[in-house]
Amino acid sequence: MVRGTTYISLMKLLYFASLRQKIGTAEENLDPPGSVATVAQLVDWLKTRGANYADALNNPKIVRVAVNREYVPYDHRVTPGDEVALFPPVTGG
Amino acid sequence: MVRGTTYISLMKLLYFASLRQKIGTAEENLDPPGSVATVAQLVDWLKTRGANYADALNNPKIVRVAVNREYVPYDHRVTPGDEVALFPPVTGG
Amino acid sequence: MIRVQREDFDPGAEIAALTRGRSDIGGVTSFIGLVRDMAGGDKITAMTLEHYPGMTEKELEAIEAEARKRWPLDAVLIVHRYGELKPGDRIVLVVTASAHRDAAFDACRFLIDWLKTKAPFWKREETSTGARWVEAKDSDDQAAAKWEKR
Amino acid sequence: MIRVQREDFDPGAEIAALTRGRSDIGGVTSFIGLVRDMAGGDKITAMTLEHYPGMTEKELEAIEAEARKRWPLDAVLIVHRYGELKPGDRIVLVVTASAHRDAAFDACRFLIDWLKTKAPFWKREETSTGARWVEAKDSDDQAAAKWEKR
Repeated sequence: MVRGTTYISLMKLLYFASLRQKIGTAEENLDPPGSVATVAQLVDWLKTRGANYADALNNPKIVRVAVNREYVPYDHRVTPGDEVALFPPVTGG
Repeated sequence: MVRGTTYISLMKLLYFASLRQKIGTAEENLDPPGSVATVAQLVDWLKTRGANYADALNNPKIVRVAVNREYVPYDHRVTPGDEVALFPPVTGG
Repeated sequence: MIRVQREDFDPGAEIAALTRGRSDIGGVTSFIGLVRDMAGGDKITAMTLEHYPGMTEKELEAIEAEARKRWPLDAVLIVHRYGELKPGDRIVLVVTASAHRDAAFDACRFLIDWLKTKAPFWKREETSTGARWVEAKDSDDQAAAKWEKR
Repeated sequence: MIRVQREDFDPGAEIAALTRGRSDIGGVTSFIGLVRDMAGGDKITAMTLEHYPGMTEKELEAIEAEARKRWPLDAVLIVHRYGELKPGDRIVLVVTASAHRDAAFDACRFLIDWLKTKAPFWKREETSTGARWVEAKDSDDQAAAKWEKR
Protein backbone atom coordinates (compact mmCIF):
# COMPACT_ATOMS: atom_id res chain seq x y z
CA MET A 1 0.00 0.00 0.00
CA VAL A 2 1.30 3.43 -0.90
CA ARG A 3 0.28 5.89 1.82
CA GLY A 4 -1.34 9.18 0.95
CA THR A 5 -2.45 8.33 -2.52
CA THR A 6 -6.16 7.99 -1.77
CA TYR A 7 -8.47 10.27 0.21
CA ILE A 8 -9.28 7.58 2.79
CA SER A 9 -5.63 7.19 3.78
CA LEU A 10 -5.45 10.80 5.04
CA MET A 11 -6.38 11.79 8.58
CA LYS A 12 -8.84 14.66 8.99
CA LEU A 13 -7.76 17.05 11.75
CA LEU A 14 -10.24 19.54 13.23
CA TYR A 15 -9.31 22.34 15.64
CA PHE A 16 -11.79 24.39 17.66
CA ALA A 17 -11.92 27.58 19.69
CA SER A 18 -8.56 28.77 21.10
CA LEU A 19 -6.73 25.85 19.46
CA ARG A 20 -8.15 26.78 16.06
CA GLN A 21 -7.07 30.37 16.59
CA LYS A 22 -3.55 29.48 17.70
CA ILE A 23 -2.96 26.90 14.96
CA GLY A 24 -4.51 29.24 12.39
CA THR A 25 -6.73 26.72 10.65
CA ALA A 26 -10.01 24.95 11.43
CA GLU A 27 -9.42 21.82 9.39
CA GLU A 28 -6.68 20.02 7.47
CA ASN A 29 -6.09 16.62 5.94
CA LEU A 30 -2.72 15.22 7.00
CA ASP A 31 -0.63 12.14 6.41
CA PRO A 32 1.17 11.39 9.67
CA PRO A 33 4.20 9.04 9.54
CA GLY A 34 3.53 5.34 10.14
CA SER A 35 5.04 5.57 13.64
CA VAL A 36 2.02 7.66 14.77
CA ALA A 37 -0.32 5.03 16.23
CA THR A 38 -1.98 6.80 19.19
CA VAL A 39 -3.51 10.18 20.01
CA ALA A 40 -0.46 11.01 22.17
CA GLN A 41 1.90 10.27 19.28
CA LEU A 42 -0.25 12.29 16.91
CA VAL A 43 -0.19 15.31 19.23
CA ASP A 44 3.60 15.00 19.63
CA TRP A 45 4.03 14.84 15.86
CA LEU A 46 1.73 17.85 15.33
CA LYS A 47 3.86 19.88 17.76
CA THR A 48 6.84 19.40 15.40
CA ARG A 49 4.93 21.04 12.56
CA GLY A 50 5.54 24.60 13.80
CA ALA A 51 5.56 27.02 16.69
CA ASN A 52 1.82 27.63 16.29
CA TYR A 53 1.11 23.92 16.85
CA ALA A 54 3.64 23.68 19.70
CA ASP A 55 1.99 26.67 21.40
CA ALA A 56 -1.55 25.38 20.93
CA LEU A 57 -0.84 21.83 22.06
CA ASN A 58 1.77 22.56 24.73
CA ASN A 59 -0.43 21.77 27.74
CA PRO A 60 -2.13 18.38 27.34
CA LYS A 61 -4.35 19.16 30.37
CA ILE A 62 -6.31 21.63 28.29
CA VAL A 63 -6.41 19.66 25.05
CA ARG A 64 -9.44 17.41 24.67
CA VAL A 65 -9.52 14.84 21.88
CA ALA A 66 -12.40 13.29 19.97
CA VAL A 67 -11.88 10.59 17.35
CA ASN A 68 -14.79 10.14 14.96
CA ARG A 69 -16.86 12.41 17.23
CA GLU A 70 -16.31 10.43 20.42
CA TYR A 71 -14.18 11.60 23.34
CA VAL A 72 -11.08 9.40 23.64
CA PRO A 73 -8.09 9.18 26.00
CA TYR A 74 -4.53 9.90 24.81
CA ASP A 75 -3.71 6.21 24.42
CA HIS A 76 -6.55 5.72 21.93
CA ARG A 77 -5.34 4.40 18.54
CA VAL A 78 -5.64 6.56 15.44
CA THR A 79 -5.62 5.34 11.86
CA PRO A 80 -5.79 6.95 8.42
CA GLY A 81 -9.36 7.93 7.62
CA ASP A 82 -10.12 8.97 11.18
CA GLU A 83 -11.63 12.37 11.98
CA VAL A 84 -9.56 13.65 14.89
CA ALA A 85 -10.71 16.82 16.70
CA LEU A 86 -8.57 18.73 19.18
CA PHE A 87 -10.13 21.39 21.37
CA PRO A 88 -9.99 23.04 24.80
CA PRO A 89 -12.38 22.09 27.64
CA VAL A 90 -15.92 22.94 26.58
CA THR A 91 -17.78 25.99 27.90
CA GLY A 92 -21.34 25.78 26.57
CA GLY A 93 -24.63 25.83 28.41
CA MET B 1 -67.32 42.90 80.91
CA VAL B 2 -70.30 41.03 79.52
CA ARG B 3 -69.13 38.48 76.93
CA GLY B 4 -70.82 38.20 73.59
CA THR B 5 -72.55 41.52 73.51
CA THR B 6 -70.34 43.11 70.86
CA TYR B 7 -69.15 41.77 67.51
CA ILE B 8 -65.50 41.92 68.53
CA SER B 9 -66.05 39.58 71.42
CA LEU B 10 -67.02 36.71 69.11
CA MET B 11 -64.50 34.28 67.69
CA LYS B 12 -64.56 33.70 63.94
CA LEU B 13 -64.20 30.01 63.08
CA LEU B 14 -63.27 28.91 59.54
CA TYR B 15 -63.28 25.31 58.33
CA PHE B 16 -61.73 24.09 55.07
CA ALA B 17 -61.78 21.04 52.82
CA SER B 18 -62.80 17.76 54.48
CA LEU B 19 -63.37 19.53 57.84
CA ARG B 20 -65.71 22.01 56.20
CA GLN B 21 -67.62 19.16 54.58
CA LYS B 22 -67.88 17.13 57.78
CA ILE B 23 -68.89 20.06 59.98
CA GLY B 24 -71.27 21.31 57.31
CA THR B 25 -70.34 24.98 57.38
CA ALA B 26 -67.42 27.05 56.12
CA GLU B 27 -67.60 29.82 58.69
CA GLU B 28 -69.34 30.71 61.95
CA ASN B 29 -69.02 33.27 64.72
CA LEU B 30 -68.98 31.63 68.13
CA ASP B 31 -68.77 32.64 71.74
CA PRO B 32 -66.77 29.94 73.55
CA PRO B 33 -66.99 29.81 77.37
CA GLY B 34 -64.40 31.73 79.31
CA SER B 35 -62.59 28.52 80.22
CA VAL B 36 -61.47 28.16 76.57
CA ALA B 37 -58.04 29.79 76.56
CA THR B 38 -56.02 27.68 74.10
CA VAL B 39 -56.45 26.05 70.70
CA ALA B 40 -56.58 22.63 72.38
CA GLN B 41 -59.39 23.77 74.67
CA LEU B 42 -61.24 25.35 71.75
CA VAL B 43 -61.07 22.10 69.74
CA ASP B 44 -62.28 20.11 72.75
CA TRP B 45 -65.18 22.51 73.23
CA LEU B 46 -66.09 22.38 69.53
CA LYS B 47 -66.26 18.57 69.71
CA THR B 48 -69.07 18.92 72.28
CA ARG B 49 -71.15 20.89 69.79
CA GLY B 50 -72.31 17.83 67.86
CA ALA B 51 -71.43 14.55 66.22
CA ASN B 52 -70.38 16.38 63.03
CA TYR B 53 -67.77 18.37 64.98
CA ALA B 54 -66.64 15.33 66.96
CA ASP B 55 -66.19 13.37 63.72
CA ALA B 56 -64.30 16.18 61.95
CA LEU B 57 -61.99 16.99 64.84
CA ASN B 58 -61.55 13.51 66.24
CA ASN B 59 -57.94 13.02 65.11
CA PRO B 60 -55.76 16.00 66.12
CA LYS B 61 -52.94 14.65 63.91
CA ILE B 62 -54.87 15.68 60.83
CA VAL B 63 -56.23 18.98 62.12
CA ARG B 64 -54.04 22.00 61.39
CA VAL B 65 -54.76 25.32 63.07
CA ALA B 66 -54.14 28.89 62.01
CA VAL B 67 -54.95 31.85 64.24
CA ASN B 68 -55.23 35.16 62.44
CA ARG B 69 -53.79 33.44 59.32
CA GLU B 70 -50.63 32.11 61.01
CA TYR B 71 -50.00 28.45 61.77
CA VAL B 72 -50.03 27.88 65.53
CA PRO B 73 -49.48 24.92 67.87
CA TYR B 74 -52.29 23.51 70.03
CA ASP B 75 -51.07 25.36 73.13
CA HIS B 76 -51.43 28.74 71.39
CA ARG B 77 -53.79 31.10 73.23
CA VAL B 78 -57.06 32.17 71.62
CA THR B 79 -59.11 35.22 72.50
CA PRO B 80 -62.41 36.73 71.37
CA GLY B 81 -61.93 38.55 68.06
CA ASP B 82 -59.48 35.97 66.74
CA GLU B 83 -59.95 34.36 63.33
CA VAL B 84 -59.35 30.65 63.97
CA ALA B 85 -59.10 28.32 60.96
CA LEU B 86 -59.16 24.52 61.23
CA PHE B 87 -58.19 22.38 58.25
CA PRO B 88 -56.55 19.12 57.22
CA PRO B 89 -52.92 18.93 56.04
CA VAL B 90 -52.56 20.97 52.85
CA THR B 91 -52.30 19.34 49.41
CA GLY B 92 -51.63 22.14 46.92
CA GLY B 93 -48.82 22.55 44.43
CA MET C 1 -43.96 38.11 43.40
CA ILE C 2 -46.88 35.83 44.11
CA ARG C 3 -50.33 35.47 42.57
CA VAL C 4 -53.34 33.34 43.48
CA GLN C 5 -55.90 33.18 40.71
CA ARG C 6 -58.69 31.17 39.16
CA GLU C 7 -57.53 31.79 35.56
CA ASP C 8 -54.88 29.85 33.69
CA PHE C 9 -51.43 31.38 33.20
CA ASP C 10 -49.00 31.45 30.26
CA PRO C 11 -45.63 30.10 31.45
CA GLY C 12 -43.69 31.56 28.50
CA ALA C 13 -45.17 35.04 29.00
CA GLU C 14 -44.57 34.90 32.76
CA ILE C 15 -40.92 33.86 32.33
CA ALA C 16 -40.37 36.48 29.62
CA ALA C 17 -41.88 39.23 31.78
CA LEU C 18 -39.59 38.27 34.64
CA THR C 19 -36.38 38.54 32.61
CA ARG C 20 -37.33 41.29 30.13
CA GLY C 21 -34.79 44.05 29.81
CA ARG C 22 -32.39 42.39 32.23
CA SER C 23 -28.96 41.10 31.33
CA ASP C 24 -27.63 40.27 34.79
CA ILE C 25 -29.53 36.98 35.00
CA GLY C 26 -27.54 33.86 34.13
CA GLY C 27 -30.15 31.20 34.70
CA VAL C 28 -33.90 30.83 35.04
CA THR C 29 -35.40 27.67 36.50
CA SER C 30 -39.11 27.01 36.36
CA PHE C 31 -41.48 24.34 37.54
CA ILE C 32 -45.01 23.79 36.27
CA GLY C 33 -47.34 21.46 38.15
CA LEU C 34 -50.13 19.88 36.12
CA VAL C 35 -53.27 17.90 36.90
CA ARG C 36 -52.62 14.22 36.20
CA ASP C 37 -55.33 11.97 34.83
CA MET C 38 -54.57 9.08 37.16
CA ALA C 39 -54.20 8.78 40.94
CA GLY C 40 -53.84 5.57 42.88
CA GLY C 41 -55.08 3.53 39.96
CA ASP C 42 -58.23 5.62 39.47
CA LYS C 43 -59.01 7.80 36.50
CA ILE C 44 -59.36 11.48 37.45
CA THR C 45 -62.09 13.34 35.60
CA ALA C 46 -61.80 16.70 37.39
CA MET C 47 -60.10 18.42 40.30
CA THR C 48 -61.20 21.26 42.54
CA LEU C 49 -58.67 23.33 44.40
CA GLU C 50 -59.96 25.00 47.57
CA HIS C 51 -57.86 27.59 49.38
CA TYR C 52 -57.89 30.00 52.30
CA PRO C 53 -58.01 33.49 50.79
CA GLY C 54 -55.80 35.87 52.70
CA MET C 55 -53.72 33.24 54.42
CA THR C 56 -52.67 31.69 51.10
CA GLU C 57 -51.12 34.94 49.92
CA LYS C 58 -49.48 35.50 53.31
CA GLU C 59 -47.92 32.02 53.31
CA LEU C 60 -46.70 32.29 49.71
CA GLU C 61 -45.14 35.68 50.47
CA ALA C 62 -43.42 34.21 53.53
CA ILE C 63 -42.08 31.31 51.44
CA GLU C 64 -40.77 33.70 48.79
CA ALA C 65 -39.11 35.84 51.48
CA GLU C 66 -37.44 32.75 52.95
CA ALA C 67 -36.07 31.76 49.52
CA ARG C 68 -34.71 35.27 48.95
CA LYS C 69 -32.99 35.11 52.33
CA ARG C 70 -31.31 31.81 51.49
CA TRP C 71 -30.24 32.39 47.86
CA PRO C 72 -29.10 35.37 45.75
CA LEU C 73 -32.17 35.65 43.53
CA ASP C 74 -32.84 38.30 40.91
CA ALA C 75 -36.49 37.37 40.53
CA VAL C 76 -39.07 35.01 41.99
CA LEU C 77 -42.57 34.25 40.75
CA ILE C 78 -45.18 31.93 42.20
CA VAL C 79 -48.57 31.63 40.48
CA HIS C 80 -51.07 29.18 41.98
CA ARG C 81 -54.57 28.49 40.69
CA TYR C 82 -57.71 27.53 42.56
CA GLY C 83 -61.15 26.39 41.43
CA GLU C 84 -62.18 23.75 38.89
CA LEU C 85 -59.45 22.08 36.86
CA LYS C 86 -59.26 19.23 34.36
CA PRO C 87 -56.51 16.66 33.71
CA GLY C 88 -53.65 18.33 31.84
CA ASP C 89 -54.48 21.77 33.26
CA ARG C 90 -51.75 23.84 34.88
CA ILE C 91 -51.98 24.20 38.67
CA VAL C 92 -48.85 26.04 39.74
CA LEU C 93 -45.87 27.88 38.28
CA VAL C 94 -42.67 28.62 40.17
CA VAL C 95 -39.91 30.63 38.49
CA THR C 96 -36.56 31.67 39.96
CA ALA C 97 -33.87 33.74 38.29
CA SER C 98 -30.31 34.18 39.46
CA ALA C 99 -26.84 34.98 38.21
CA HIS C 100 -26.00 31.39 39.21
CA ARG C 101 -27.82 28.25 38.12
CA ASP C 102 -27.29 26.43 41.43
CA ALA C 103 -29.20 29.15 43.26
CA ALA C 104 -31.98 29.16 40.65
CA PHE C 105 -32.39 25.37 40.85
CA ASP C 106 -32.19 25.07 44.63
CA ALA C 107 -34.58 27.96 45.24
CA CYS C 108 -37.13 26.69 42.70
CA ARG C 109 -37.19 23.26 44.30
CA PHE C 110 -37.34 24.73 47.79
CA LEU C 111 -40.31 26.90 46.81
CA ILE C 112 -42.37 24.04 45.40
CA ASP C 113 -41.44 21.71 48.28
CA TRP C 114 -42.42 24.26 50.94
CA LEU C 115 -45.48 25.44 49.10
CA LYS C 116 -46.81 21.87 48.98
CA THR C 117 -46.70 21.51 52.76
CA LYS C 118 -47.38 25.10 53.88
CA ALA C 119 -49.67 26.96 51.48
CA PRO C 120 -53.33 26.37 52.43
CA PHE C 121 -54.65 24.65 49.31
CA TRP C 122 -56.65 21.42 49.23
CA LYS C 123 -57.28 19.22 46.24
CA ARG C 124 -60.51 17.32 45.72
CA GLU C 125 -60.46 14.75 42.93
CA GLU C 126 -63.48 13.54 40.98
CA THR C 127 -62.86 9.97 39.92
CA SER C 128 -64.84 7.25 38.22
CA THR C 129 -65.48 5.84 41.72
CA GLY C 130 -66.58 9.14 43.31
CA ALA C 131 -65.11 12.33 44.73
CA ARG C 132 -62.42 12.40 47.43
CA TRP C 133 -60.10 14.81 49.17
CA VAL C 134 -56.47 14.18 48.29
CA GLU C 135 -54.46 13.09 51.33
CA ALA C 136 -51.15 14.71 52.20
CA LYS C 137 -48.15 12.60 51.20
CA ASP C 138 -45.33 11.57 53.50
CA SER C 139 -42.96 12.08 50.57
CA ASP C 140 -44.00 15.75 50.42
CA ASP C 141 -43.37 16.15 54.16
CA GLN C 142 -39.95 14.58 53.73
CA ALA C 143 -39.12 16.79 50.75
CA ALA C 144 -40.07 19.88 52.76
CA ALA C 145 -38.18 18.69 55.85
CA LYS C 146 -34.93 18.54 53.85
CA TRP C 147 -35.00 22.34 53.74
CA GLU C 148 -35.56 22.85 57.48
CA LYS C 149 -32.58 24.49 59.10
CA ARG C 150 -30.91 22.48 61.81
CA MET D 1 -35.38 15.56 21.63
CA ILE D 2 -32.41 17.81 20.98
CA ARG D 3 -31.86 20.78 18.67
CA VAL D 4 -28.78 22.85 17.87
CA GLN D 5 -29.64 26.09 16.12
CA ARG D 6 -28.54 29.64 15.40
CA GLU D 7 -32.05 31.12 15.89
CA ASP D 8 -33.62 32.09 19.18
CA PHE D 9 -36.27 29.85 20.73
CA ASP D 10 -39.56 30.56 22.53
CA PRO D 11 -39.48 28.78 25.91
CA GLY D 12 -43.24 28.99 26.41
CA ALA D 13 -44.00 27.52 22.99
CA GLU D 14 -41.41 24.77 23.48
CA ILE D 15 -42.79 23.78 26.88
CA ALA D 16 -46.38 23.90 25.59
CA ALA D 17 -45.50 21.70 22.59
CA LEU D 18 -43.90 19.15 24.89
CA THR D 19 -46.95 18.77 27.12
CA ARG D 20 -49.77 19.43 24.61
CA GLY D 21 -52.54 16.86 24.68
CA ARG D 22 -50.94 14.92 27.52
CA SER D 23 -52.46 14.48 30.95
CA ASP D 24 -50.06 11.93 32.42
CA ILE D 25 -47.39 14.55 33.22
CA GLY D 26 -47.36 15.82 36.80
CA GLY D 27 -44.43 18.20 36.64
CA VAL D 28 -42.34 20.06 34.09
CA THR D 29 -39.00 21.56 35.07
CA SER D 30 -37.14 23.88 32.74
CA PHE D 31 -33.87 25.74 32.77
CA ILE D 32 -32.99 28.68 30.54
CA GLY D 33 -29.39 29.87 30.33
CA LEU D 34 -28.88 33.51 29.36
CA VAL D 35 -25.90 35.66 28.34
CA ARG D 36 -24.85 37.79 31.29
CA ASP D 37 -23.53 41.30 30.81
CA MET D 38 -20.68 40.94 33.29
CA ALA D 39 -17.90 38.40 33.69
CA GLY D 40 -14.99 38.64 36.09
CA GLY D 41 -15.59 42.37 36.59
CA ASP D 42 -15.61 43.13 32.85
CA LYS D 43 -18.58 44.32 30.86
CA ILE D 44 -19.58 41.87 28.12
CA THR D 45 -20.70 43.46 24.88
CA ALA D 46 -21.19 40.29 22.81
CA MET D 47 -20.66 36.55 22.88
CA THR D 48 -19.92 34.06 20.12
CA LEU D 49 -20.70 30.38 20.58
CA GLU D 50 -18.62 28.01 18.47
CA HIS D 51 -19.52 24.33 18.28
CA TYR D 52 -18.53 21.07 16.60
CA PRO D 53 -21.37 20.26 14.20
CA GLY D 54 -22.14 16.57 14.21
CA MET D 55 -20.44 15.79 17.48
CA THR D 56 -22.58 18.33 19.35
CA GLU D 57 -25.80 16.56 18.35
CA LYS D 58 -24.27 13.16 19.14
CA GLU D 59 -23.20 14.26 22.63
CA LEU D 60 -26.55 15.91 23.40
CA GLU D 61 -28.38 12.77 22.28
CA ALA D 62 -26.12 10.65 24.50
CA ILE D 63 -26.81 12.95 27.48
CA GLU D 64 -30.56 12.76 26.87
CA ALA D 65 -30.36 8.95 26.63
CA GLU D 66 -28.46 8.81 29.92
CA ALA D 67 -31.11 10.96 31.65
CA ARG D 68 -33.89 8.75 30.32
CA LYS D 69 -32.06 5.70 31.64
CA ARG D 70 -31.77 7.24 35.12
CA TRP D 71 -35.21 8.81 35.58
CA PRO D 72 -38.78 8.01 34.47
CA LEU D 73 -39.23 10.89 32.02
CA ASP D 74 -42.23 11.53 29.80
CA ALA D 75 -40.43 14.12 27.70
CA VAL D 76 -37.01 15.74 27.36
CA LEU D 77 -36.01 18.75 25.28
CA ILE D 78 -32.62 20.36 24.87
CA VAL D 79 -32.25 23.39 22.58
CA HIS D 80 -28.80 24.98 22.35
CA ARG D 81 -27.88 27.97 20.23
CA TYR D 82 -24.60 28.85 18.51
CA GLY D 83 -23.36 31.98 16.74
CA GLU D 84 -23.45 35.62 17.79
CA LEU D 85 -25.34 36.52 20.96
CA LYS D 86 -25.84 39.66 23.04
CA PRO D 87 -26.24 40.10 26.81
CA GLY D 88 -29.73 39.01 27.84
CA ASP D 89 -30.04 36.58 24.88
CA ARG D 90 -31.09 32.99 25.51
CA ILE D 91 -28.35 30.37 25.05
CA VAL D 92 -29.86 27.08 26.12
CA LEU D 93 -33.18 25.54 27.13
CA VAL D 94 -33.55 22.26 28.99
CA VAL D 95 -37.04 20.91 29.71
CA THR D 96 -37.95 17.67 31.48
CA ALA D 97 -41.41 16.29 32.12
CA SER D 98 -42.32 13.48 34.45
CA ALA D 99 -45.19 12.13 36.51
CA HIS D 100 -43.01 13.00 39.52
CA ARG D 101 -41.42 16.35 40.30
CA ASP D 102 -38.27 14.87 41.84
CA ALA D 103 -37.46 13.11 38.58
CA ALA D 104 -38.17 16.25 36.55
CA PHE D 105 -35.93 18.40 38.79
CA ASP D 106 -33.06 15.93 39.07
CA ALA D 107 -33.02 15.14 35.36
CA CYS D 108 -33.13 18.82 34.36
CA ARG D 109 -30.19 19.65 36.57
CA PHE D 110 -28.28 16.58 35.44
CA LEU D 111 -28.78 17.55 31.79
CA ILE D 112 -27.50 21.11 32.19
CA ASP D 113 -24.59 19.98 34.40
CA TRP D 114 -23.45 17.30 31.94
CA LEU D 115 -24.08 19.43 28.89
CA LYS D 116 -21.79 22.12 30.31
CA THR D 117 -18.83 19.75 30.58
CA LYS D 118 -19.50 17.38 27.66
CA ALA D 119 -21.22 19.12 24.75
CA PRO D 120 -18.61 20.66 22.40
CA PHE D 121 -19.49 24.34 22.63
CA TRP D 122 -17.05 27.17 23.30
CA LYS D 123 -17.87 30.71 24.35
CA ARG D 124 -15.89 33.72 23.22
CA GLU D 125 -16.67 36.96 25.02
CA GLU D 126 -16.18 40.45 23.63
CA THR D 127 -15.44 42.79 26.50
CA SER D 128 -14.45 46.40 26.89
CA THR D 129 -10.85 45.16 27.31
CA GLY D 130 -10.86 42.85 24.26
CA ALA D 131 -12.06 39.40 23.20
CA ARG D 132 -11.29 36.21 25.06
CA TRP D 133 -12.24 32.56 25.17
CA VAL D 134 -14.16 31.66 28.30
CA GLU D 135 -12.25 29.21 30.46
CA ALA D 136 -13.87 26.08 31.84
CA LYS D 137 -14.85 26.39 35.49
CA ASP D 138 -13.89 23.98 38.25
CA SER D 139 -17.36 24.46 39.70
CA ASP D 140 -18.86 23.09 36.47
CA ASP D 141 -16.57 20.05 36.62
CA GLN D 142 -17.61 19.47 40.22
CA ALA D 143 -21.29 19.86 39.37
CA ALA D 144 -20.94 17.28 36.59
CA ALA D 145 -18.88 14.92 38.75
CA LYS D 146 -21.73 14.71 41.29
CA TRP D 147 -23.69 12.74 38.69
CA GLU D 148 -20.92 10.24 37.90
CA LYS D 149 -21.86 6.77 38.99
CA ARG D 150 -19.55 5.23 41.51
